[in-house]
Amino acid sequence: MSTGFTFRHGVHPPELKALTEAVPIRRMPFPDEIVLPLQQHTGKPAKIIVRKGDHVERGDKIAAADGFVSSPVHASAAGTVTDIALWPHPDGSYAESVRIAVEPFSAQAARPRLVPKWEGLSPKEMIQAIQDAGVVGLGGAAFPTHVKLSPPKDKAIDTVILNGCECEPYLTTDHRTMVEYPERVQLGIRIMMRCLGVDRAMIGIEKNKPDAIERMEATLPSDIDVTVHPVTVKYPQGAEKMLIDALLGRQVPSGKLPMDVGAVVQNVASVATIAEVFETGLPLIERIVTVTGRGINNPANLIVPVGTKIRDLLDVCGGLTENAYEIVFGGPMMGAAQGNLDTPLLKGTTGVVVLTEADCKPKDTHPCIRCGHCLDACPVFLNPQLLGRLAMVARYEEMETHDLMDCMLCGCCSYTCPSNIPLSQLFAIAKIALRTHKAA
Amino acid sequence: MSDVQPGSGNGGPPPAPEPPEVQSFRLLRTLAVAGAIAGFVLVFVYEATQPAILAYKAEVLRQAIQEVLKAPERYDTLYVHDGRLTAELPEGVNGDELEQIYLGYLDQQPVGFAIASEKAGFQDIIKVIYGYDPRTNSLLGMKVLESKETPGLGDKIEKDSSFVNQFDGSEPMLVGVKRGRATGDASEIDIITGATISSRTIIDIINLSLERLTPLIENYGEVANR
Amino acid sequence: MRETTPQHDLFRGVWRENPVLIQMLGLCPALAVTNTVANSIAMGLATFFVLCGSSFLVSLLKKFIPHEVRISTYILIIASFVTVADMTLEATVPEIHKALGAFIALIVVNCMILGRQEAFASKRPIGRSMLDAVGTGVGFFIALLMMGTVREVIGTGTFLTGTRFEVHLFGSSYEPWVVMILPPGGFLTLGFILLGLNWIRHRREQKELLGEWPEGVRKEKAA
Amino acid sequence: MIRPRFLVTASPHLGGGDSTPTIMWSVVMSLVPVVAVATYYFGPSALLVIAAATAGGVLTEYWFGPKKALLDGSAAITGVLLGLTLPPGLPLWMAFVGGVFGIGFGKLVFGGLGQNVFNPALLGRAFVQAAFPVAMTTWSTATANWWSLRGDNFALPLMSPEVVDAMTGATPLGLMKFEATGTEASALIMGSVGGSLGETSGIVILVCGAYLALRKHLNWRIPISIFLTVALLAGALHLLDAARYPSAVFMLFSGGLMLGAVYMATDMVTSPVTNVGCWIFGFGIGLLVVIIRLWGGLAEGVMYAILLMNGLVPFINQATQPRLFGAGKKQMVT
Amino acid sequence: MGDLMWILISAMVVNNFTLFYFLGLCPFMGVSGRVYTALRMGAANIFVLTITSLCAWFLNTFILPYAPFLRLISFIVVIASLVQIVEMTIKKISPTLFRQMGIYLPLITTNCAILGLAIFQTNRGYGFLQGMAFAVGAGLGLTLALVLMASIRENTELADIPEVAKGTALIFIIAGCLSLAFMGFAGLLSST
Ligand SMILES: Cc1cc2nc3c(=O)[nH]c(=O)nc-3n(C[C@H](O)[C@H](O)[C@H](O)COP(=O)(O)O)c2cc1C
Ligand SMILES: Cc1cc2nc3c(=O)[nH]c(=O)nc-3n(C[C@H](O)[C@H](O)[C@H](O)COP(=O)(O)O)c2cc1C
Ligand SMILES: Cc1cc2nc3c(=O)[nH]c(=O)nc-3n(C[C@H](O)[C@H](O)[C@H](O)COP(=O)(O)O)c2cc1C
Ligand SMILES: Cc1cc2nc3c(=O)[nH]c(=O)nc-3n(C[C@H](O)[C@H](O)[C@H](O)CO)c2cc1C
Ligand code: SF4
Ligand code: SF4
Ligand code: SF4
Ligand code: SF4
Ligand code: FES
Repeated sequence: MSTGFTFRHGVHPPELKALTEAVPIRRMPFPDEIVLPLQQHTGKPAKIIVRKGDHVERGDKIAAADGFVSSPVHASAAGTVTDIALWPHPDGSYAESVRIAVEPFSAQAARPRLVPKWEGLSPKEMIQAIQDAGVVGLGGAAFPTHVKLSPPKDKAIDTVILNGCECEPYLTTDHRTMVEYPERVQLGIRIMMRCLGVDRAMIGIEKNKPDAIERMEATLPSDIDVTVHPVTVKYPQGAEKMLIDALLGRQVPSGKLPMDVGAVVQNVASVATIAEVFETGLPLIERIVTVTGRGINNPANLIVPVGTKIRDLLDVCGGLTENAYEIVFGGPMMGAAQGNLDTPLLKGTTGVVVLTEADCKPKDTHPCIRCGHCLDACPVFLNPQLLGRLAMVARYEEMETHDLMDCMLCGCCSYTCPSNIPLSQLFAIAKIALRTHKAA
Repeated sequence: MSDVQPGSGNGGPPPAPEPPEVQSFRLLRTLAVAGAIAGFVLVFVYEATQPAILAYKAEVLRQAIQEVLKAPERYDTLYVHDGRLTAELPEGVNGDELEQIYLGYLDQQPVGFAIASEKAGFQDIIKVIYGYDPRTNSLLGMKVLESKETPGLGDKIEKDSSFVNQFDGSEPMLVGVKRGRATGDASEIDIITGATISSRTIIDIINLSLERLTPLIENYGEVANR
Repeated sequence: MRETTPQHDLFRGVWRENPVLIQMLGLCPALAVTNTVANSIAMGLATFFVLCGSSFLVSLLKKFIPHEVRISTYILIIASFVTVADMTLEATVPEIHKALGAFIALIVVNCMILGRQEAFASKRPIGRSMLDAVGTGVGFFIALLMMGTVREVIGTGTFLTGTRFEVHLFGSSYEPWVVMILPPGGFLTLGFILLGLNWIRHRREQKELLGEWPEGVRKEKAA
Repeated sequence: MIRPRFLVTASPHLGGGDSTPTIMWSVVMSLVPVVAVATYYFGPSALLVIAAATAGGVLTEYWFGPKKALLDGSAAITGVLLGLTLPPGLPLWMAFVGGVFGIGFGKLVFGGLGQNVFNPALLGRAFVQAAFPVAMTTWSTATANWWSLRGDNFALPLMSPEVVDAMTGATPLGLMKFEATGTEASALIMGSVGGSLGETSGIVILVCGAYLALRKHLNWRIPISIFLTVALLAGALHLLDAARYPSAVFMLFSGGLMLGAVYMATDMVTSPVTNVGCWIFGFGIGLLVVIIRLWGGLAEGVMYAILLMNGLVPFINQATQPRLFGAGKKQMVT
Repeated sequence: MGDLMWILISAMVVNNFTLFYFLGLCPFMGVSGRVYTALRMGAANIFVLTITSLCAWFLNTFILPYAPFLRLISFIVVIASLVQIVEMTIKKISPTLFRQMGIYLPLITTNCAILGLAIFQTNRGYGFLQGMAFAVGAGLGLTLALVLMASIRENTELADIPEVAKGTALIFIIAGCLSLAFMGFAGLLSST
């Protein structure tokens, strides 16, 4: 029953995008060291193919895809492999990573094309090229793009949806991409449509980005069916199930994928990247990152080599303020807090948000007062209140019968909870517990 | 259960895997024997206790009638049979199953009828007996036989003497009035504050049963006077 | 079956395995008729009589009762005793019989009594069965008395009201807590007593936990 | 290893809306006008009774509750609301007992804030009403002197109050039910009638409730569905037999309906979590109120109606689970 | 008709068997853990109570006037046997229904709610229809109490109950609260 372009439930966090939404994208200088974890995407980690001491050029493949749902990793700067060891990963663990000491005076210059030109390629060859270029979704989950572009034969895809909602507070990566590189996005759409053999594309953009809407509309190609759709400003408008509901009026059923309702959803930055790798001939080795928050001195939108450490990134942005309190990768609603400044940015890191104590959610929790706010917030219509109580007593199996697995961990419930119960965290733990239990 | 598991260990009966055909006979026999013995014992006890029980019941009734008819010398039991009151029942009619009212005598003169009746009150059924003199159309007294009304509130209908005593000499049909609203009419009964429903129930019981019985009583009066 | 001592048989039911407070048996009468102390005592005595009588008979006849029909036979025996108790009470203390109402008859289905027959009397010699019955009966009596005392004292401010020994505990202007002698008061009183027992047990367990360690150390030192 | 200098918590890192203590304290603040009206009509007795009930609740929470539980303000709400449901002349010790019972048996044994099934304030009142039915149905009338007490407030603990007959009156509902006497609508709405402390000004309660509803501190569906149910049922019956059944306005503004619907049925802990559930809950309360008032043995049924529906809430919650996204018709699985 | 209605309502809510007469507490404590179980137990109860009322009426009218001292014994024996027969019949005719309800039948054939109904009905001298109304009302009341209790207990399972209140203490306090709440029905349909 979604009327107009939105979905039911959800929350309205403060937007807080003013810090960077008008700041043009600029390129950050190469840091002294790059750290590239082998697990930067959803799927199997890549397999290492270099050794300690090897010299690598910018764009060289250092790890190869391990199977279909996997993605290769490329050196994002020229230099020497100094170590292959466990290193802090943004997910909080220590993960196998390649450390590269960046060559101090290298030009990091363009090299012969590593990715072929797209014009002459068949869809199959294009998808292969996209896989070889290590392209993954830049919207957050870093799902390998070539997988999404090769749906099984029996799924009839009729629409490509571009996700330009960027519903998370603070972030402006997609926004600036659409404002500054609209042609690249349009080219990406063309390539995707060709890969999928689809002749309709829709771009969903939240109404709080009028300049992006205008730029995208101004650059719409005339020969193919691409339309721009302003959507309501509401979190999580950018979640793919919600966006599909808003744009197509189709609801992806429990346990199904977008392709089951005939759609492929791709983030605008990912689409721009598809175009970019074919244009420049370089694989995915850098991305646009919003560095923002009141805890940072000079908020900015930066083109950052993948593998840059937080420390180096912050230096470029004038360092932390006195009252910097929490550093988050991604947006503040779903992003992961980082405790270690040596953690590298990954392909899927959309932003680095530095919060002050005043910004953060208060930490003291109270008992659940059954206010029902969380039920009114949950976009997938779960009962977080019940799930939360079940989680507290570790009744995970019962949570599963109450559709825990449909929870997308968007955090709307925790956000509204007056008692500050870490509901989505409890659900994340429960999901992991169930998954490990099943695997065992 | 405590520390003892049925059928386990050394003390208990063996888990008897006997064939069932033999069982069903033993089963019946045992039950029959047990039932017969039980019945025998019970008849014995019944015979021994019944006089006392009946005597007590009669005594309770007698006292109640004494109270509501202001100590008559004796009383007759009248039965409502065939739409009229009668003291003698035809053969084969069991009086215990009929509605009974009592006619009291003092100095060989009838003093009034004692009538028991009941109705649902605040909690549960309230049973009342009251004395009624048809000649003066006035009540002689009222007594609650049975009630489960709230202690402290509803049970004032039996324990609050100022409420109970009002019925002496009151003239039906009765009308309940709030305290302080009384006009002095003999048909008025002051309602107990906080127990309006229980008080009204008593009034209703009396009014309803009189409405029903007055024709019979008048009839009987004619018969008796004749 | 674990062998038990006679003392154990006798005292077990009184407190440690109290039928009402611990085993949750015979709850209905424990709640329904305990609004005054006098009723509680009468009910306790009647149940005691039925329990002892039927335990005696069951234990005596256990050899003759076929296993398959034992429950029916027990109920028959119990029902006979209850009828006897019912009629006797009605003949001797009619007021109390009236106050207890149907609950005298309902002793028949008091699962505590049937439970003792099934668990004990049908397997043990008469002496032991009687000890057990007496213990359990006393335990039931104690539980009823506790309930009755709490409810009557708070509910009317008296003790043993309706008898010759009636005592007014708080003077005449005591405001009775009517709720205590109403049905909710029964549930709440039992809940409250159980709460108290839990609390005592809890305290004791905690003390034991605390007490254990230093004692162990002491023993070690002694050795 | 580098020791983290930064906070590392799970997402979301922002929080929206008011916290639980904020909600609770703002409900307490919103009760100030209601208490003021009660004091206006009933003099110092009103403040004394409310204070005694609050003291009973708050001290119990302090003695037996978790540390710092008082800070969340819920015990204060319970106390004040309990006080508002009591007659002005009630002995203070009885009000105190109500507070102790409400918090002790209505809340703490269930595990404290958020875990209880029955509304603690109403449970406290139900207990006091069942324990001291006479005192709880002794309604005082207005006195000439505002400063004089409206009953034997200072009766000694455990002792019966002395009832001065001249000072007792009846509530509009009592008058309607037991004496077939109506009450002016204007008197009802302005609140110049006998009854419990919080039964006086429907208008003030409505305004405070609207404020709370706007701040999302209560679910507006509950009071609205109660009002609708009572108004429609009472209105229909009134049309059928105006002599026997009072009008809808009378039903809405008499007794504790306003206070109950706005402040007590809406206690989020003891009302359903789902919006559909809230409609059912409100409908049930309205229905029971009408049944008890018109056909029951008691003049007022709001308290029992809410308590009974409280008992049904877990069941309503189970029966009205939200329907999972994508489980509807709007799907196209190819 | 009004009389029958009053008997039914009174047995159901005003003088609820469980919450006011304390009858059938065993199943109330034992089978009130899950709403689903409680519902089926309630249905079984209504069924057995109806049969009981029938038996009691039959015995009271035709047998017991001649042997009043056999009242208790005959109630028990006749009710238990009839339930047994019906149970076997159901088992034959509809195994599904038996699975839904049958397993509860033996649990309640000799419980005090059943015998209590028979005795109350006798003491109050109810006729056949009155007895039926009484039985159905009592059964509905038991079901209501069971379901309420079960849903509340399911709810409290997820709550942080203090150590001392865990278990039966809390169940009785909840029952007390329910009993308090049911006091609101007092006097329903009775007069004025
Ligand atoms: C709660 C939630 C909010 C999301 N919001 C956005 C968003 O605003 N923009 C976006 O591009 N993707 C968002 N996503 C991710 C999308 O669901 C989807 O994965 C993505 O658009 C796919 O594109 P990609 O593979 O190119 O990243 C969100 C996901 C979740 C679970
Ligand atoms: C196991 C798995 C298989 C998937 N297979 C497909 C697929 O075949 N086609 C597709 O379009 N997306 C596929 N997805 C991608 C998801 O639809 C989704 O885009 C991805 O999880 C990222 O979404 P998010 O950013 O909203 O979390 C798959 C995801 C997972 C976890
Ligand atoms: C716990 C409790 C017990 C009550 N018990 C009775 C009762 O036994 N009899 C009765 O008529 N009213 C009883 N009532 C009903 C009220 O007292 C009712 O308001 C009263 O009958 C109205 O009388 P009034 O008009 O004098 O206030 C009881 C009320 C409560 C709350
Ligand atoms: C809108 C609202 C209404 C409330 N109403 C009550 C109430 O009627 N009674 C009460 O004891 N507590 C009330 N509370 C406070 C709190 O929720 C209550 O004490 C909990 O039931 C305790 O767990 C209310 C709180 C809010 C926010
Ligand atoms: S949650 Fe953040 S990363 Fe995910 S889609 Fe929204 S803005 Fe993008
Ligand atoms: S985190 Fe899960 S439960 Fe919470 S709102 Fe999002 S989808 Fe619903
Ligand atoms: S929002 Fe929080 S407090 Fe409210 S119901 Fe959900 S979990 Fe409970
Ligand atoms: S059988 Fe009856 S007496 Fe025994 S506990 Fe159960 S319900 Fe109570
Ligand atoms: S306590 Fe409410 S969700 Fe955990």
